[in-house]
Parts: sequence; C-alpha cells; structure tokens
Amino acid sequence: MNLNIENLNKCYGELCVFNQLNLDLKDVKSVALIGPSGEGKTTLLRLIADLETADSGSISFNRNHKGMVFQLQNLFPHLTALQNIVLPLTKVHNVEKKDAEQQAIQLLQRFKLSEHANKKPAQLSGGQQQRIAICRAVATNPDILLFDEPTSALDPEYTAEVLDLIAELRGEGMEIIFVTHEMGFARQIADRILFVADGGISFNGIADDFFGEAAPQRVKDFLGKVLKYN
Amino acid sequence: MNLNIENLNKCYGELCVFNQLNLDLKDVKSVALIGPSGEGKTTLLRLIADLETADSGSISFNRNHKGMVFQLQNLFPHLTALQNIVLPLTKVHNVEKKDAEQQAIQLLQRFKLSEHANKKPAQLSGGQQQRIAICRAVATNPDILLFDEPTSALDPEYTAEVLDLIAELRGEGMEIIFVTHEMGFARQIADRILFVADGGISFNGIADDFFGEAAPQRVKDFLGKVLKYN
Amino acid sequence: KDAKVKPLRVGMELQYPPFEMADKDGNPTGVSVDIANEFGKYLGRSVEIQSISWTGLIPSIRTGKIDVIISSMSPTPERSKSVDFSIPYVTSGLGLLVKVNSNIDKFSDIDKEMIVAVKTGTVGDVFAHKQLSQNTIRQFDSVSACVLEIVQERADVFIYDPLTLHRNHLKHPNTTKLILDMVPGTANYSAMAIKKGNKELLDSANKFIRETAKTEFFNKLGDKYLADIKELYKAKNIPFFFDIPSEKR
Amino acid sequence: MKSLFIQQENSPNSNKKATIVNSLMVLILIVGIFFFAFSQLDYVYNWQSVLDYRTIFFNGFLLTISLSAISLVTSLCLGVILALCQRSRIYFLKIIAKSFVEIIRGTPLLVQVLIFFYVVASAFGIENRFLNGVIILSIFSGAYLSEIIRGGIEAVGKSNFEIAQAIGLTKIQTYRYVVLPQVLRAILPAIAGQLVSLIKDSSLLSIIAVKELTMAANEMNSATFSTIEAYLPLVVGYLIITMPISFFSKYLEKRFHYES
Amino acid sequence: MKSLFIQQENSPNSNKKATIVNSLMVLILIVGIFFFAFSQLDYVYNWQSVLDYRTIFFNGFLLTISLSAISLVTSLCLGVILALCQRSRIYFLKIIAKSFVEIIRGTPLLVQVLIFFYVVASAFGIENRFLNGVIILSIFSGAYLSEIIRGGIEAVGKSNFEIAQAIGLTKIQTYRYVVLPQVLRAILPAIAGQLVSLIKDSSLLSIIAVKELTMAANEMNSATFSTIEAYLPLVVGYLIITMPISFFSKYLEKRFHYES
Ligand SMILES: Nc1ncnc2c1ncn2[C@@H]1O[C@H](COP(=O)(O)OP(=O)(O)OP(=O)(O)O)[C@@H](O)[C@H]1O
Ligand SMILES: Nc1ncnc2c1ncn2[C@@H]1O[C@H](COP(=O)(O)OP(=O)(O)OP(=O)(O)O)[C@@H](O)[C@H]1O
Ligand SMILES: [Mg+2]
Ligand SMILES: [Mg+2]
Repeated sequence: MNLNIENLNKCYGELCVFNQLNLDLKDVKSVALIGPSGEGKTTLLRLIADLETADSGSISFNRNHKGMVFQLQNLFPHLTALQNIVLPLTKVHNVEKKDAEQQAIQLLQRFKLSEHANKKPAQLSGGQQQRIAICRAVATNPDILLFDEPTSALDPEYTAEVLDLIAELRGEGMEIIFVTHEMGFARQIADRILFVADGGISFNGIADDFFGEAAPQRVKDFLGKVLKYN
Repeated sequence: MNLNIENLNKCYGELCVFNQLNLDLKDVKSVALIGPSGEGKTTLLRLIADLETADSGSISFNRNHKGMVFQLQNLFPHLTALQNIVLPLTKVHNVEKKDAEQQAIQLLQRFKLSEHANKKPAQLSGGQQQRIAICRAVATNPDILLFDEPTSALDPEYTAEVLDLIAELRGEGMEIIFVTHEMGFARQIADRILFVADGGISFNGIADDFFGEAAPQRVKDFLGKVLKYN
Repeated sequence: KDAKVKPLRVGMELQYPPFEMADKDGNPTGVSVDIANEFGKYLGRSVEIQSISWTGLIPSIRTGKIDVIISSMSPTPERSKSVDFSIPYVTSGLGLLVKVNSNIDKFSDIDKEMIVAVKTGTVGDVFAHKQLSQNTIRQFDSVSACVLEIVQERADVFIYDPLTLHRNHLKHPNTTKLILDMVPGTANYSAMAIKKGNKELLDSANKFIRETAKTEFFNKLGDKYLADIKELYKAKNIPFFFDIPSEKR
Repeated sequence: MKSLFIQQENSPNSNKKATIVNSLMVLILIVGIFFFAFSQLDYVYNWQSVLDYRTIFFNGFLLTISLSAISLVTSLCLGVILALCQRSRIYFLKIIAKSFVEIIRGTPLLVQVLIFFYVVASAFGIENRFLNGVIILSIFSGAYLSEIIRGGIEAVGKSNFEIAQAIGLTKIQTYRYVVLPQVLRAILPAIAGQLVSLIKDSSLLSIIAVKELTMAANEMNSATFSTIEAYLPLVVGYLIITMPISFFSKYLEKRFHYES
Repeated sequence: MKSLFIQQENSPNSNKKATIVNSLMVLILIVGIFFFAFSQLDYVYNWQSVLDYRTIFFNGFLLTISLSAISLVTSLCLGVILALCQRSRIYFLKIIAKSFVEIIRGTPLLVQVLIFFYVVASAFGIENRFLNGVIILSIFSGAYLSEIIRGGIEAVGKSNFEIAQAIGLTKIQTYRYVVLPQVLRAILPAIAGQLVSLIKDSSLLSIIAVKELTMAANEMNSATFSTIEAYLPLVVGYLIITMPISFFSKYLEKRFHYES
C-alpha cells in the first residue's frame, strides 16, 4: 500500500487530536499503530477508513475497498454469525443470497468456525465473535484489512486464536493496518510501526528500532509501563 | 489466612464445575487462581466469598469480612465515585454519612483519585473505575480482598495502575486472593498459585514451581498458549 | 331545486326505545323512524337515517352533516340559541322512580335529605336544579346508571320521562316503585332540531307536524309501539304522548 | 411440596405443575370474588334479550376488528415516521413532529374526534366515516407510538451504527436491517399495550356514527334495559380481540429474545 | 443560512436561533391550518354560554386535578407492587399479578367502572364516589404502569444485583438504592405518557357522577347545544394539567441522564 497524509488537522471541539500531521508510507504491507490511550490511534485508523473526515489536509491512499474490525461488539446482536457475514454481501455488494451463504459457509469452514454458523453473538465467546467479524471483513474481498485493537477485550487464550488468524491472513499476502497493545505480535507481524502521541506520529520505523535502544525516550517510557508485569 | 475445603461439589444443572474438591491452605497471605477459561476460577472465588452456595461439602475460612472486586462494571452507573464508596459504608456498616464521606475522601486522596470523586462511572476510564471499586472494598476495612480478574478488561497502561495499587495494598499487609491472567503479576505477588482446571485444583504450589520446568504438562500447555505473543 | 332531490339526512341516537331504537338486526326502528319516513314522503325526498351518539348529534346538525335531528330532543330557550326547534310532535310529563319501600308517593313527598338522580342535561336535570335546589343532585351520563342507583339504594329518586321509567320498573319490579302522576305543569316536549337559519326546512317541518296531527298517523303510531302504556296512561288519566295541547301548535 | 409454590432460585424456567396448580387457585379466587359480589346484587338477569340482539353485537364486533386492524397498521407507520422526524436534523420536521406529539397526547381523544371530524375533515372534504375513524385513531395512537419507538431507537447501542457504516450499509439499510429488528424486540411490550389501548379507544368513534362494539352494546342495553347483560358480551368481545395481541407479543418477545 | 434549518452533524446541542425560527414557522403552519378549517365551517358560535358555565368548568377542573393527583400516586404504588409480584418467586403472587394485569388491560375502562362501582364496591360497601374513582383509576393505570416498571427492572444490568450482593446490601436496599434510581431514568417517558393517559381517562368517571372536567363540558353541551364551544375549554384545561407532566418528565430525563 501507499499512504500519503499531508498537513492533516482533526479536532473534536476544543480538543485537537492531530495538528498538521504528515505521513508518507510507500510499499509497506503491514502497519502497526501503537501509542498511549486517547492519543489518536483510533482516530487515525478511522480517518484512513473514511469513517471520519479531516478538518483540513489531505489523505491519499491507494487501497479502495477496506474491511474494518473494531475492538469489540463487531457483530449485530440480533443476527446469527452466518447472517452477520451474509448481510453486507447481499445488501452492499449485491451478491445473490445463495452465493453469499455458500461463500460465508466456506469461509467459516476454513477458519474452523462452521459449528457456530447459526449461533447469535451472545452465545459465542469473545474470541469467536472477533474471528467471525474478521470473516465478515474478508468475505467482501477487501484490498486491505483495518483492525482497531481486535483483541484488547479478550481473554489471553482467545487472544492467541484471533492473532493467529490475523497472522495467517497476513501470511497469505493480505495487507493490514492494525492498532494493538500486543507488543509481541506487533514485533512479529508489522513491517512498519507508527507511534501515535502528542498530536502526531512521533515514531515511524521498523520494529527492531522501535523496541531497540535507539528508540526515543517517549517510546521507552511507554514500553516500560506496558511491559512492567510481563 | 487459613482456608479448608472438603469434598466440595458444585454443579450448574448438568455441568459440574467442581467434583469432590479438596483444598487445605494454612498461613498464606496471597493466593492467585489461574486457569483456562470456563473451568471454575470465578466459581471458586464466589464460593469463598459466600456469593454462591455449594451443592455439598464444606468450606471453612478464618476470614469473615471480605471485600470483592469484579472484572468490570463494579460501580453503580447512577452514582458518583464518592457515592459508590459511601453507599455500603452508610447502608451496610452503619457509618454516619459525614464520617463515611470523610473516610471516602481520605481514601481517594491516598490513591490519587480525589479529582474524580464527583464523576459518574461513564466519565471515568476503566482503570479509574477499577481503582475506585478497590477503594470501596478497602473502605469497609475488610480482613481480606478478593479480586476476580480486575484488569482483564483494561488497556495495558491502566492495567499497570490497578496492579500497582493491589501490590501496594499487599505491601501494607492486606491479604488477597485473586484470579488473574497477568502471569508476571501473579509471579511477583502470590505466595501460592492454584491452577483451576478439570473439575478441581490440578496444581497447588509456589510460583517458581508453577512457572518452572517441574510444572505438570497441563500447566505448561496453558502457559505456552497464553505467553505466545509476549 | 337540487336540495329537493337529495335524501333527507336524519340523525338520531338509537338508545331511547320505543322512539328511537335498533331492532334485532341493528336497523333503526321506532316512533321517530316512522315520523322521519313520513316527513320524507311529505317532502318528496328519500330518507337516510344516521345513528349517531348524542355528543355527535349537535355538531352534525350545526356543521350541516345532517339535515334534521328527530331524537326525542326537548327544546329549551338556551338550546334555541344554537339550533332551531320545530313545534313539538310528542309530549310527556316527568315521572319518578323510587326505591320499592320508599315513602314517596308524589312529588311533594321528596324532602331535603333525599338524593336525586338525573341524566345529565335532560329536562329532569334542569327541573331538579330549579325545584329541588336544596337536595343533593347526582348527574349521570346514562339511564342505566340512574336506575342502578335506585336499585342499589344509593339514590332516593330518579326523575326522568315516564316511559323509560315504566320499562325499567318492569325490569326491576321488586326493587323499584314507579310514580307516573308527578307534577302538574311539568310538561316536556320533543321537537325536531334543524340547523339555525334553515328557514325553509323549519317551515316545512312545522307544517308537516301540524298537518299530520290532524290525521290518524300519530294514533296509529301509539297503537303500534306504545299499546301497553296507552292503557296505563288512560287508567291514571294522564295525557298521552301525542295529546299535545293546541296552544303549542 | 414447597416447590409447588415457590420457584427455585437460579432456575430460569418455571415448574409446569406448579404453574397449573397456582393458575387454578387464582382462577378459583377470581371467580369466587365475582360470584360473591354478583350474588350480593339484587338484580334480575335477562339473558334472552342479549341472545336476541346478537346480530347487532356481532356486526359491531366485526367493525371494531376491521377498524382496529387497519388503524393498527397505519398508526404504526405514522409512529415510525413521527419518530424519525423527531430525530431528524431538519429543524422544521423535528419541531413539527414534537409539537404534534405533545398536542395529540395532551388533549382528550373525544375532542380530537369532534374537531377532526366536524372541522378539519369537513374543510378538506373527507366524508367517509370509517375513513375518518381510521385517520383519527391512527393520529392519536401514532403520537403515542412515536414516543415509544423513539425511545427504542435511542436505546439501540451506538456501536450498531458504527458497524453499519463500516460495512457500507446506507442509512436506510441500517434502519431496515439493523435498527428496526433490535428496536422491535425492545419495545414490543409497550407497543402491545398501546395497540390494546387503540382497540378500546375505537369505542369513542360512536360519536361520529361509526357503529362499533361499544355502540352496539349501548344500543342493545337501551333496547333491552339490561346493563350488566349487555356489557358482559362487551368485555368478552374486547378480550377476544386484545388477548391475541397480548399473546402474540409475548410470543414474539420470546422469539426475538437474545442476550445483549 | 443552511444552519438555520439543518442541524450540524456531530453537534449534540441544537442551535437556539434555529429552534426559535423553526418553532415560529410550525406555529404559523398549525394556526394556518386550523384557521382555514374553521373558516370553511358554516357555524354560528355561541361563546356567551362558555362564560356562563365558567364556575362549573372551574370546579370540574379542580376535581380532575385532585382526582388525578391522588390516583397518580396510588397507581404508581400499585404499579410497583404489581411489578414486584410479577417478578416474585411465589407462583401464586406471580400468577395473580399477571392475570390481573392482563384482565385489566384487556377490558374497557367503561366496563370496569360500571362493574367495580355497581357490583364489587357495592358488595364490599365502598360508597364514596371520589374514593371509588380513585380506586378504579389506580387499578386501571396501575396495571399499565406495572408492565412499564417490570420492563424497566428487567433492563437493569444483572451486574448491579451482583455488586449489591457483594457489598452486602439487603434485597430491599438493593431495590431502594440501586434498582429504583436506574429504572426511574429508563422508564420516565413511558411513565409520563401513562400519567397523561390517566388524567384523560378520569373523564370516564362521569358515568358514576363524579363531576370532573369532561362532565362539565358535557353538561354545558347538553344544556346549550354548543359542542365545539364547550369542548375547547376542555382542551385548554387538559393541556394545562398534562403539559407540566410532560415538561417535568423531560426535565427529569435530562437530570438523571448519564451514559451507560
Ligand atoms: N466523537 C468524539 N467526540 C469528542 N472527542 C472524541 C471523539 N472521538 C474521540 N475523541 C477524543 O479524541 C482523543 C483521541 O481518541 P482516540 O479514540 O483516537 O484515541 P486512541 O488512541 O484510540 O485511544 P484508546 O487506546 O483508548 O482507544 C481522545 O481524547 C478522545 O476523547
Ligand atoms: N449461573 C450459572 N449457570 C450456569 N452455568 C454457569 C453459571 N455460572 C458459571 N457457569 C458455568 O460454569 C463454568 C465455570 O464458570 P466460571 O465463571 O467459574 O469460569 P472461569 O474459570 O471464571 O472462566 P473465565 O476465565 O471465563 O472467567 C463455565 O462453564 C460456566 O459456563
Ligand atoms: Mg482506540
Ligand atoms: Mg471468571
């Protein structure tokens, strides 16, 4: 993907999350957004996903069709897993209902979720819900997947399941941008790490630099706190 | 604390969580309950806290007055932080309203939460909510504190805050029993680790043994999964 | 000219047998229905009867949704400010319904302590407020409620038209007593109500009543619908429904 | 033995046997009270005349059913539209919807019937009484329904709108496939209550000469001088219409039920 | 200019100026429609009679207020009790409460008034009409309120009961300090709607000779045959009583508001 952001400003009332943000990414495959809480990771991802509009500045991104997965409650509570996957296919992408269902079932099979096809979200564990949400995003054949902390609401055991699935998709060549607090995962998967803080991106580089000695003090403080009890 | 459980059975309908459970703890100060999801950690803690009754068997515990903190949503949403702390003091422990408020304010000050005294839960971050819930439990001067995954719903940054507070209380001599998925924390704080799985307690020993080579295969498998992306 | 061809729309509330009532199939029938049909014949117009509950009758006539109300309505000066009344086509006094063991035998036996029941807005209501202003007067929306008041001994006397009282007395013979010869001079009339200003129809109505009164039409109606009462009235020497004194014409 | 009278803790399902035993007891109690009360009454019953007038009653019953059925649908539509207008970003629509709801809810149906039929409908040339009845009932009930629906929509979690936007649903699709089914489940009991009210409110239409059930009972009552005998079929008639709504709503509530 | 008619996205507060401008437009529209409708009408007004009957209206107004005020309190109490009974683990209480609610909601108030007053109350020797009115209204409205309250209680998160148990609150304390305040906020709009209905339903008590506001209008109407003139004061009277309830409930809704 190529992503270019120029002089972007984004404020909520008084609070300016981004102040003259500039970013230029060329030919990267997977990007991790990391940073302290409330500094703008979600906002940046939503701007990229066209779910939010900037106050000024420009974003140019060479990936059109995007699939999005949120932190939690990704599924409509009144629909079964299968219906959740089928809904955007039939209503947004105009796939025939039969074809959509078949496609969904195949996908569920592939990710070993077939037995849950007819369960409602409340009957599924958090990890299962997130994996089905990923299925839904994948089903529409997106150019890129965007994840906003897809595992932060999960038990550590389920976390591994979801991260495994994302790693698998990455392995098959799917491009991804993800917000995460799983430092180990970011290190393994991301070929670019952006540290979002203080109204901009205060680190933009590869994982080894981010976790290494050369990282800025701000990043080191953050990592110290997060990894304290690991 | 001394905790003795004999031949305890606990079933929910068909599903038997504990089958002839036996446990004998003498003179321990802090206990960590660890185990796979759905195997009975919460159930055990609730049995100890008298929030659940066993089908058969006996529990004898030499700590009467217990303070409990849950995984999330510990606070009543319609009350401010201060009111949440004051409510059990005045209504359950018959403290005068004025005294209760003063006590609560002192406690909030001590834990650096005074500025949030008059906020409702929805205006507080998850970490702040959990710390206020701990204040509430501490305010009634319990003999022991019970925690059920108090940080699993929190961002890693906030997690450190809450764990720091628990560690501080432990440091002051407060006895605790806690369910956790934070392996590092359990290792540092617990002088006894119980592995809850397969209808009983399949490991009961000190932390070094639990994380060491001598641990049973079941425990090793579990730790492998949980620590995979660390 | 056109108005002549249009059907005559007659409004009535079918809740006052045998003047206005529904037969077993729900069709309007009764004295007023026969009068309406006769009036239609007289005008050379077909008749369309609309069953409307009481509250709706007045706005219906005043906004021109119907042409005439023939529904046992009593003219009063106050009401005449809102609609025009024809000359009366029916008369009746007021009667009393009392508890079976009551010591009331005539109007003057009613003392100040007694509770009087009336139907809201009826002539009985107006009369009670004038003549019995010292008594407790309870107003009800429905005749049934008034009768139940007497049956259950909650009220002492119900002032209403004798015909209805008679029917209700027959229904509750063990708990009620009927007093027909009430007060002399409390004559109560029924007239047609017509939209204010519709002089043409009003004149026709008056002419129709005057002319028909000279025929046997009303007598036949009496025999058809009111045979039993006619005997009773004759025995007690009370003027019958269609014996309207000539000064009212 | 105890389990026959007191439901076990933590057992979500009620004991069938206990339900039956206790239902019988309640039935006996209710019948007992009424039997006692009616026996205290010195009243001569006359059921024959009620039987004679069954046609009137039956026609009124049919009219009430058809009137309610149509108004039920139209008032639901109106309720949805009003609720959406109340949430609209166009001030004019919003204020007009809010004023409308306040005025309609604040004034008696009787007056609305009178003013609508004799003033507004006349001015706009709507003559058919049945149609008038449907319009009045729909307006009245629609105002109440819109408040219920608005509350329901506001209770649907914000995340649903977010997800819908993210997967590319249009605004209309979001309401159709996401909001509506969830709202429906939340507000079913309230809706059912309102529809039951609507059915009973239809009795006021007798003042514009719509011959519904209550008017039938009144006519029967005055023709036969039998108040209690006439009103008992009325009770039964309304229960026959309203009960299925109650049961159907309870059934839907169960069917739509999912933990949230 | 556009912001005068369309609310900005993401701005939760509405523009004051726009609200005023649009309110005026709505007002003009409503007045216009009614002015047109009334002007189409060929009707001779008789306002003098309204003036003549002002004492009756005023007394009826006072009676309606006191009747509603008392019934409002008692019906709320009854609604709470019925809701708790419906949730009770004692089958008998549960079934009796559920049957009661279904029967009361399913039958017309008119019939209930008649049967209660002439059959039940007279069997039990309750004579006072005002008291009878209060009882009947409370029963009727209480049944509706209990369903609203039950729904509200069921919507309070289970975690609240857990926490309450953990910090040692008794069952009564839990309801008093935890459930009630949360329920109240959730069901305020529904409660307000029901209370407004109660006030208007009080008009049916005229059939047992309780001289409330509607009866005053009926009396004037039957004496003077001025239907529209008699019912306009009625509209005003009811709006005066119901508006404060609407506003007060909206105010409470805002005050109790907290994100959940
Ligand atoms: N719709 C909104 N209205 C007002 N403020 C908002 C809105 N959305 C976000 N903010 C604020 O913008 C800031 C950045 O929010 P954002 O959600 O992007 O942070 P984040 O880095 O994703 O944090 P977290 O790790 O907690 O998810 C926060 O201070 C937040 O309060
Ligand atoms: N009230 C209940 N009714 C029925 N089953 C229950 C109930 N509470 C718990 N269970 C079941 O008992 C088992 C043990 O539950 P428990 O909550 O103690 O597990 P846990 O070890 O705390 O899991 P987690 O890590 O997910 O919190 C689970 O399978 C759960 O589904
Ligand atoms: Mg975020
Ligand atoms: Mg648990």
